[in-house]
Amino acid sequence: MFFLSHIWLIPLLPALGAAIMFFFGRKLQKATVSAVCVGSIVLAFIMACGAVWQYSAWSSPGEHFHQPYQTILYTWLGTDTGHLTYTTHDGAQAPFQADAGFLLDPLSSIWLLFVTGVGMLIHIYSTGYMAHESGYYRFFGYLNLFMFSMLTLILANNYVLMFVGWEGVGLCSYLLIGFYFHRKSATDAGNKAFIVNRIGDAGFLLGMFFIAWNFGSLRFADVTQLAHSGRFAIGDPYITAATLLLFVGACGKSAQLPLYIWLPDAMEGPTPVSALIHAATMVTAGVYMVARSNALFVLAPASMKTVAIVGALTAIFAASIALVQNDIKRVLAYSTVSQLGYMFLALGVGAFAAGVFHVFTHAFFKALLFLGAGSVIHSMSGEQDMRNMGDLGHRIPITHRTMFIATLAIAGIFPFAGFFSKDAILWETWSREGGAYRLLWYVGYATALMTAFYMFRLMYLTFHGRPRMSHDAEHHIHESPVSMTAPLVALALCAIVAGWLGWPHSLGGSDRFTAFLEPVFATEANVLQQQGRTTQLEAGAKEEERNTTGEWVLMGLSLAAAGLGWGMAWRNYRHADKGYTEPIAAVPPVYNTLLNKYYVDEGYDYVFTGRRKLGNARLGVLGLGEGSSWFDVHIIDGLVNGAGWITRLTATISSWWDKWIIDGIGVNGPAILARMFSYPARLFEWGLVQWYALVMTAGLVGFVFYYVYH
Amino acid sequence: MQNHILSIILFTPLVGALVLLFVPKENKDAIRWIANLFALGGLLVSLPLVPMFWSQMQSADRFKFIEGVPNNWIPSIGAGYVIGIDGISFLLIMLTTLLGWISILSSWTAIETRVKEYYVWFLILQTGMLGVFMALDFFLFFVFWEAMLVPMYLLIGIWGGPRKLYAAIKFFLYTLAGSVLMLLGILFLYFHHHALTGIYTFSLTALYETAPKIYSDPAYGPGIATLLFFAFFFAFAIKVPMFPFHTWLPDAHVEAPTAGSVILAGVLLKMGTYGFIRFSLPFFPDVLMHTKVRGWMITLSIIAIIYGALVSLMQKDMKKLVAYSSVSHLGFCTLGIFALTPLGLSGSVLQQINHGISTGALFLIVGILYERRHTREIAEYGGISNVMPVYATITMIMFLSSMGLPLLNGFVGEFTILQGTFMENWRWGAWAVPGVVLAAAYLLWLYQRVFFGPVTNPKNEKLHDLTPREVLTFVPLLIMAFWIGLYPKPFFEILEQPVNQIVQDVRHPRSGAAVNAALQATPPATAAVTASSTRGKN
Amino acid sequence: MGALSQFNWNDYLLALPITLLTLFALGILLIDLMLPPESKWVNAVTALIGVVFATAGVVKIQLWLQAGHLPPGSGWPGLMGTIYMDRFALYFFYLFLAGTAVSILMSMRYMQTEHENHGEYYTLMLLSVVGMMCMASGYDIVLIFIGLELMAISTYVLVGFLRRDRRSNEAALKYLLLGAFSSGIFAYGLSLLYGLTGSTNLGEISRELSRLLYRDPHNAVAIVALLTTITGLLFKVAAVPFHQWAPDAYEGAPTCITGFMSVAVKAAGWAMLLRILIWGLGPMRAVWLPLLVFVSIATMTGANFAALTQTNTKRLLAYSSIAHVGYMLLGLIAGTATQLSPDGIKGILIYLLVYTFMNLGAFGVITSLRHRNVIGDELDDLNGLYARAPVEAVLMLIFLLSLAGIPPLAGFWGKYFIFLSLIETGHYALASLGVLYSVFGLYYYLKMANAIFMGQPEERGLLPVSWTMRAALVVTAFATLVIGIMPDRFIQIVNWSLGLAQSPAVAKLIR
Amino acid sequence: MAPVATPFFFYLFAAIMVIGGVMVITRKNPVHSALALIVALLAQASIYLMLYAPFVAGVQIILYAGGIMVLFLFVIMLVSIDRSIRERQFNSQWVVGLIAATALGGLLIAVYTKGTNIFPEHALSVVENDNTQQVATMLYGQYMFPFEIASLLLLVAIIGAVVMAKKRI
Amino acid sequence: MESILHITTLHYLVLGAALFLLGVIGVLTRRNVVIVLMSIELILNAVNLNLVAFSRMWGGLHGQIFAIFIITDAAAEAAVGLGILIAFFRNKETVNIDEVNLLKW
Repeated sequence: MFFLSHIWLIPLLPALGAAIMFFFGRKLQKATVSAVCVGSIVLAFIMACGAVWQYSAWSSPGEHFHQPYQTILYTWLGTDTGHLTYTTHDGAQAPFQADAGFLLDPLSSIWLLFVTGVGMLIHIYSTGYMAHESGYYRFFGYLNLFMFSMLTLILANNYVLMFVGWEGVGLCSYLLIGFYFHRKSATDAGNKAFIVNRIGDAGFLLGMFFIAWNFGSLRFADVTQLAHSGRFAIGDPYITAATLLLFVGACGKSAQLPLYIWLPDAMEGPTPVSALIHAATMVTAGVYMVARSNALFVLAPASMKTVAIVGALTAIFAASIALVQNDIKRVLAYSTVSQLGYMFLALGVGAFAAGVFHVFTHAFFKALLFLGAGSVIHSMSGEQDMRNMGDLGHRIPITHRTMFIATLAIAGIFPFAGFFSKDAILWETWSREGGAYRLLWYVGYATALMTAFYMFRLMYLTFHGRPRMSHDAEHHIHESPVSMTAPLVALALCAIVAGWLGWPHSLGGSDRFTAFLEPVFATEANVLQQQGRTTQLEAGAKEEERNTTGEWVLMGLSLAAAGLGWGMAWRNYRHADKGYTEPIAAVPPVYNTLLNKYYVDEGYDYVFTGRRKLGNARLGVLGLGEGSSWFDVHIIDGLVNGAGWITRLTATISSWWDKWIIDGIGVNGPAILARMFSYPARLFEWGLVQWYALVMTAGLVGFVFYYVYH
Repeated sequence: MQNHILSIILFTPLVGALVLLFVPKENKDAIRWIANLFALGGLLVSLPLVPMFWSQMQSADRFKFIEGVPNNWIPSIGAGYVIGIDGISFLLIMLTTLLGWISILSSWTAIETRVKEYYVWFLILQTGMLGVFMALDFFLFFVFWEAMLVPMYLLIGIWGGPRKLYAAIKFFLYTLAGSVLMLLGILFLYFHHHALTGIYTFSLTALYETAPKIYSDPAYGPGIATLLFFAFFFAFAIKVPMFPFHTWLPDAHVEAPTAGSVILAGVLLKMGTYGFIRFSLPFFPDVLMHTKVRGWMITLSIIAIIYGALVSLMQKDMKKLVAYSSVSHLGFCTLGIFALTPLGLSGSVLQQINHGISTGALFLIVGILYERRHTREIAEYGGISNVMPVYATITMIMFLSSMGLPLLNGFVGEFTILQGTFMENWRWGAWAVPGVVLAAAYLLWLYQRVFFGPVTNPKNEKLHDLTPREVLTFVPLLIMAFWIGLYPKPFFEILEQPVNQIVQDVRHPRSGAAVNAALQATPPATAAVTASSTRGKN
Repeated sequence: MGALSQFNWNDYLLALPITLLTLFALGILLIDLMLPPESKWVNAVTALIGVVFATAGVVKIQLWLQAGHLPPGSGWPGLMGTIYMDRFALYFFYLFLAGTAVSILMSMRYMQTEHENHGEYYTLMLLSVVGMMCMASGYDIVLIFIGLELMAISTYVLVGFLRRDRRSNEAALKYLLLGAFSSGIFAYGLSLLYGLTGSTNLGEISRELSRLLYRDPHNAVAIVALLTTITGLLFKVAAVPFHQWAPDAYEGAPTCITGFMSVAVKAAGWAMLLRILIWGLGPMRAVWLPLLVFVSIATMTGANFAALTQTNTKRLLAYSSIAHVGYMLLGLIAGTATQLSPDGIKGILIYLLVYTFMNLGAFGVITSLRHRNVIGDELDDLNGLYARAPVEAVLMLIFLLSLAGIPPLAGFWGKYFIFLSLIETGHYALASLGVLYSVFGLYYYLKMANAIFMGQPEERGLLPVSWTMRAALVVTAFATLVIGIMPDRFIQIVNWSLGLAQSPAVAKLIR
Repeated sequence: MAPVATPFFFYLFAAIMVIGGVMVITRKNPVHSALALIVALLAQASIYLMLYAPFVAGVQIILYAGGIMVLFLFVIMLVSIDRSIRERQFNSQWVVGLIAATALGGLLIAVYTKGTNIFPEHALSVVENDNTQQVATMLYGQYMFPFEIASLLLLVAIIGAVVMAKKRI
Repeated sequence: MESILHITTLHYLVLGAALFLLGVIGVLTRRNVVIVLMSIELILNAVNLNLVAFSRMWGGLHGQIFAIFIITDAAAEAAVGLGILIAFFRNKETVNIDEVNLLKW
């Protein structure tokens, strides 16, 4: 059981790599850097495979049937004695504890495998892609740090440790997006990513607190067990709040509406980063977290609905933007957002397994697409605009072919990976009871159509049609080195076969993927059942209700959509030359809106960040900051000093006064106060002795008068 | 040694100051060496305290290593040289000795004029701060509290920036204004104690017994108790500083020399929070538990968190930015305190330590740049990470620590505070959370403007990276940041007992009957006095 | 006690310090005639010896009193009832002598620089101490009045001692005119008191007054008598609105005399004020207590505000000393508000003790700034003092902080007891006001500290400071620190002087 | 044994005193003022006599009218008064001063006249003929100490006057 | 009529008050220092009048003794005051009191 009991080594290996880079990286050869960093990931991958393998043996029928494997290194937050307590919702005292503990179960196994696997491939790819960049060690250090964070996120046995990974991946995303820190756009994008993620993280934090408040623990095992115990009613407001807040976190991390804005900008980072972080792994953390909390979500139908609706809207929203984008990576970015929407749609309708399945297949084909795009960019010497590409197919054949496979997969063409996962989602949505869910299905369906269209548009614009690049660039076009193409091929293979794991029952398969995840996911039905509100029988009946025919019809429909999209793209872009026309451009308002991404960024800049001014007024956070600092300097300081209002008042009355205040020492309150009161007090003493005597006499008269006639 | 460890820690810096007095002031290097030696010595003598405290941690005594007996200093008024520590003060003392050493080390090249004086005042300041954290006699506490203002005032005033006079005076006046009111409060408690027991004493443990009774005392009642609470509140709130008493802070920070800022942010601000924990909470439990009072405290804390962060966002001066960020961070600390839960309280203490480490480091960071370029305008910089990569890396880590990234120290404190507060009232926790987001915003934006991009200003091209001495100043801070981030358990264990005790005091103050019973149990001589003078005035 | 018309040998003893001082004063006059100009310092030394002898005389009286086992709080009516020698008086004797000794030390170099180093200076100083002693120990309003005048007239001359200096002239003239005017009013009040009671003895006056007030609680003439008397008293301690002479006189006088006035003369004024108000006019407490509340608030307010923007250090310290009077008046209010709490009076006595040292120290430093053509009393003259005289600068910082009441310096204890008594007697508002004004005070003290430590000196080179001045400064600084850090002994002394029995609780603690 | 026509003489001397006082404070020439003061003081001495205080009256005449006023006259001669005679005699605050002083005097008089019975009205029979002896007994008896101090006071006055007035000491 | 013709202590008191009033007026309004000093003498004389009258009223001699002391004091004050005035006059060539305003504020 070496691998299983040393499961904590999996995140630690990349951490070690990162630490080595941090301390010694600058002095190391590139080869050493590659060896250390790639090596650590390879080791981690091997460890991961071993661990999953041992886990499946460990949890097979018998003693630990369907149990997660946990190992706790030490108590991270809080004390062992547990005397540091807090009061939970029901008034009990719960110990404040968070372990540095790791957990392996089917859900984390899946993530573990594809994260280490894809990560490994991308590391290898990067050795080629980044070969000529300065800061090579830095890049790999960050990548390893990212792997550490991501693996911590996946393997954590409690929410707090998960949050560590959660924030860690955000940080690495920030660092990697801003890798080219000379470019302001890159650092801007990095900041945006981090801050938007932080907003989500804030939600996550609060969600965590709600959970702790309700359950008295933040361990997944405890929470799940308590949630299943029936102590909490379905629709419990605090659990709804908790899940909604968790979902806010997921929105941030997984780029859902309205927090998706950072992801397209994140393409400023090097392409392998986009592939690893912003396509395959990090962005799916939100999905992971929601799936991980499924026991809670099931208790909160309102949250489920929210997740589903947000997911569907994101899917179609991002897809529509992707229709007209010209930057190859941006198209892929929006496509990622859209696909993530799909995943949330699945989660929201309760099809957790389908959602996870889509994450799994998506990881391969989307990573492949990005890496392919990277290869294209690499061959084009950095050109990313598809309007300047064309006819690359035969010049970089491996890239072309692998990317084509990925496109087929994402478009949902049978029997590529995407077909199975997407179909599962659509089917689950359709078969979900309640009219509104049908609406979501329509949205999903439309998205599928768009997906096929924009992906094939990308393919045709890039690899077919007339070459539109400059001669100089054309001259340099070359296929990428083996270190880059090999991962492409490997991923292409996965993009084909990954879906077969979940070959549906309706097509005569056994859907082993869902079966594998079965023990992790609760459904509303079995919650109800556990709470004793429905009988075993009813639950069984619902299970049996699979309408095989209906499923076939839907499959046909979605295939038709994919075909339609492909066809439209083929018709429009097959022969694209310079100055080709976009079909949507026929309706300029729509086209412009889409091209400018619904002006959302601008809106944010105006309203929320305050980066742009509306007239003279800065709005949003920066405006608030500006206002606050004005307030601080002028009002609070003034008020506290006791003379702020005097300053203000007199400054407006007379500019002379203003000048005097600003020029003199009088900017500050005390001095003004001093002058206001001190001079009269001193003028009282104007040097004439008889005046002094008069004051004395007057004082005496006053006293006598007061005391005698009072 | 065991019995006098605290005194040794307390007076080592003072001895250093005295020794320095006899070094000719022209011999600057000798002065620097001696000062550093004593600062390091101060740290070293405090290190044995760690195992010693650890071994005594589980003892039931509230305060450990008590030295001196009550009233041994000025018997005629009942003031004594009594010092002792519990977990909270232990941590703050260790922080003080560490930061003291670092600040003095960091001043090696920064201070060129009047070197001798500088170190003398600094070492005196060090003793003053340690005294505040050790005193178990209210009077002794007050003396240290005030005495420590003077060296700080001079440090700002002599070695500070262009508006140093203004800043120094403002600092001094604000703090003094708060503390004199506290003095009145102390005197009231003193008489109240006398009225109940017939004994005039400033002993903290004695006042713990009687002060909470003011609230339910028919002769005084809640009104007076609240008034007293506010007398203390102003002193501590100004020191912390809580919104809206914070305006001295940016000025003082900006004008102070680097080491001064480090100490100011790292230790001096903690005196306010420490005061709340040590005095306000056990003295006025009923007042604090009053919804309105607590509501105000919490509101002010939350405003400080958000407001401080917002103001930071728009600062053009790096040091000012860091200063305002302190307001925000200290908002978390006070929030944790007034949540009045063990969790909030221990988080608050931890966060105070964290703030000392992170913000201390941030001021060092700004100071290093200032020393090279003599400006702190953010606009003057850009692309620094090109020329100073090591510096940029350390800065990044410290920024991350400051914004509360997990596995670094800041997160542990903030998380604990937030959870503690949330469990008390989820709305409070919810309001405080945006501060976390804003912290990321202002720090990252600062980082971007200073470190990223190409080097646009030709003056920045020739900057040299950190010297080994400068790196050395950061090493302990980095180690602490990672230690607390990765393995905070020892800290929680140290805090466990005192925070539970305090919360116990606040939430379940001993009933009047219990106190009376305790008084009855005292020797007959005291009892007789009690009988004769209790309620003498009524 | 009544008037003891018998004159016995004890009375010689009681007059011993006064006699000694007079003898030395006259001796200086004679010696001065024989001294060549370059050895005028002998005058000062003689004066110092005189002070030492007088101190010995006071010690002798103290020992005699202790041997007589008088009950605490009571004294020995001597010299046919005109004086009342109790611990209170002895305390003030020591205070006057200490202040005088330090002032003499401070004067030596200064008067030389001014070319006015005459024996008369020291004669007048010693004679004014005689007057002070009469004020502190006098129990007959005639003696008190004559003592007051003796002190006052000596001081007028001392203030004007720099005859060639216009400011000194002017200060003396103003001080004299106002002093004489206030003495007139004071004497008028005393005459009314005599008219009301038929006696000049304070004890008799007190007894008759209470009888009178018992019959007629709102006796208008008594009120007028009280108010006119109190005008004179408040004038001497410089309380608003009778304070205006102080800044002018302080500024114009030779700096060492300013110091002398601000401590010894002021202490004498306080001794007289306490003596008359508490021992003599005690029955009228209901009238003067609210008056004092008003006066103390006005004093603190006026003085603190006026000092804020002051640029002349002597004047600034003058205002500050007025402000301190305000605090001390608070102590009087608290100390007499109820019969139970003597802490306020205790506060005043401690205040005067520490004030003697810290204020003299501060004036000493300013005195030492006078050299060649520099008067040295402007704030700018303090600029960069640290560079020119580091020891003096640090000592000045100690004095200033002590004046501001920062613990653990002596000045804190004065304020401490006063606020203590205010809290004890429930004057919370007054206490808050007082402490806030003390923060105010810090502002102008810091202005001086700023100049000293952060200003740039106009002149280079070290400031010449004579060893006598050094000695004076060291003594005062030492006292300031010692009283600050180890106040217990001094608190005991004050308790002793007030004849306070150790309260059982405190006694238990000491044991 | 009350003196004859006491009211008449009282009012006469009182009038002389008051008129003299008024002249003191109104005359331009200080010499005139001094002379007026002497007249007032002499009138006051007479009143002392009426009050059976012959010794005080004597002192008043000898010391005051004889000594102090001569001193005044000397000084008036010493300092040049020509300029001050030609200038304004009253300062700029004289109206306020007058009002304040009058208010004070008015208050005093009002207080005295309202409370006539405040003072015990027992005109004791004093042995008039040995007034001087009695004064001497008290002065050298009960008031011996103040008397000694008064001598110091005069000493101080001498020293002070010498120090101040002499050009070189 | 009775109250006017029957001379009581009150009459002396009122006379004293009048004298006092005149003295105060002189102090407060006259510019010439010499006259101001004389006004102070008036005030002291008012006191003396009171004292002697009270002395008569009480039948004791304390008041008279006090009056003698005050006369002594008046003499001393006058001597020193005039001395200071002379010193002042030497420096400033004036005896006008409102020109004595070097020290202020």
